[in-house]
Amino acid sequence: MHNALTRDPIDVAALLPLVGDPEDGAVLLFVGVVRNHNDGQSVNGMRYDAYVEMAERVLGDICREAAVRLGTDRLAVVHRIGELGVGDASVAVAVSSPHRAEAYDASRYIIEEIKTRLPVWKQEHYEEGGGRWLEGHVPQTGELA
Amino acid sequence: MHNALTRDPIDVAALLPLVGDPEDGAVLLFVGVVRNHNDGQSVNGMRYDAYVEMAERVLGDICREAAVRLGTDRLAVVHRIGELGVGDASVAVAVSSPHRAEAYDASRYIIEEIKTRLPVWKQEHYEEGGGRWLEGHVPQTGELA
Amino acid sequence: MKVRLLLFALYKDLAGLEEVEIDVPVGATGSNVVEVLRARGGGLARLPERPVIAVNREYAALDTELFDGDEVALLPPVAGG
Amino acid sequence: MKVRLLLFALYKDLAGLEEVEIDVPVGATGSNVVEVLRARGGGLARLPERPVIAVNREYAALDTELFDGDEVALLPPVAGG
Repeated sequence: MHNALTRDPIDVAALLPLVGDPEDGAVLLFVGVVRNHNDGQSVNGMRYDAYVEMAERVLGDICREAAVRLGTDRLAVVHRIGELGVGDASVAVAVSSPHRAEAYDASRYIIEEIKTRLPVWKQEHYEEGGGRWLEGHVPQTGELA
Repeated sequence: MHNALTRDPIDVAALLPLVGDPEDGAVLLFVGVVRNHNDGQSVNGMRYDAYVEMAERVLGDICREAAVRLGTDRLAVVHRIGELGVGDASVAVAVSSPHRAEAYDASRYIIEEIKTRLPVWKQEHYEEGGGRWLEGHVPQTGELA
Repeated sequence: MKVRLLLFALYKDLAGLEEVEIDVPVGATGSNVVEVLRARGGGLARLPERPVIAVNREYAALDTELFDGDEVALLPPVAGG
Repeated sequence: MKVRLLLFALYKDLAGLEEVEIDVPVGATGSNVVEVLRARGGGLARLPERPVIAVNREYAALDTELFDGDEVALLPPVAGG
């Protein structure tokens, strides 16, 4: 299991050798990428801020939960922070497992939980100048009850 | 859109540059790999046979259907045939789309349809010698009605 | 008329052949071709009575009418991926 | 007692600061800290009354009791990925 926040560009193909096993028949790699548009506006970049110490802990929690679904601990997740351009990978999630159903399920779980629980925020920069913090999700965790 | 059958090893990372677009926020790469076991038996290789001319046509059909689900034509699928060893990629599916839900849906669609419609057969070779053709799926297509 | 018959995987192993040209009467269907083949006996008799077939590289019903020069394939249950 | 307060993203921009140490009475809760902060006026008054908070890097309820040296973070709705 490998998980990290980084300020450096993510080499997505480099995640593949971090997963896989002779027992595994399925490998799945998800890459989230900065798009050139959102809500009808042209975007030319995105700034990712994080509460780094907490985000590292939460990312570890998410990965451990996903490993239960996956049935293996063969997963690698890297989330980038800082200033990103269009086409840059913001997050990459690699998993492997004996069967594909668990790989798809765990991969999707990780990315959905990252979107709703990871203390990370993004500010879009617009082609026409200016920017704004994107509306986010209010984390719904047992800890909040 | 790129799809092919090949007798050569699949360079899975090489599929990533075949998809992706400034509009896309999600890239998903699935890799099917020969496992070292199946139904409790140790496997040391797998032979893939195909009705090549028909499989190329069916793979094209599957990709066109998936492109509708994906909302883009940014998908690349390679299926290997011939003799494969444990750990070798037998199939790789790359897709990209503006949003992740469509990427997961189309990726899964492609691999499920490959399993149930592509005229390809596999024969496992066992550690202890011998082998057998794996039980497959009877294609359920409108054309069969 | 003549049709070209292809066998794959398990069916190829059962039959001991992968390709054969056979003569069938005009109006013959996929089923008729399978009957002709099975009637030859030996390994061919072990082919199923109602296999999945493809005609000219498309899945087809067994009662599909064939034409001279058609390519008919007998397909065991498939297992791609 | 002293708690260390962290602000992120939109809240940091609203407040014009990202970190501040504040004095609160023993027994103070997350809510009390938010009140103290908002009462300082200016940009801080624009912080929400009931933000999501984390105490010592874990999501926590606003009525969580704080202790000397705790790290309390005010977290805008998150948007990872």
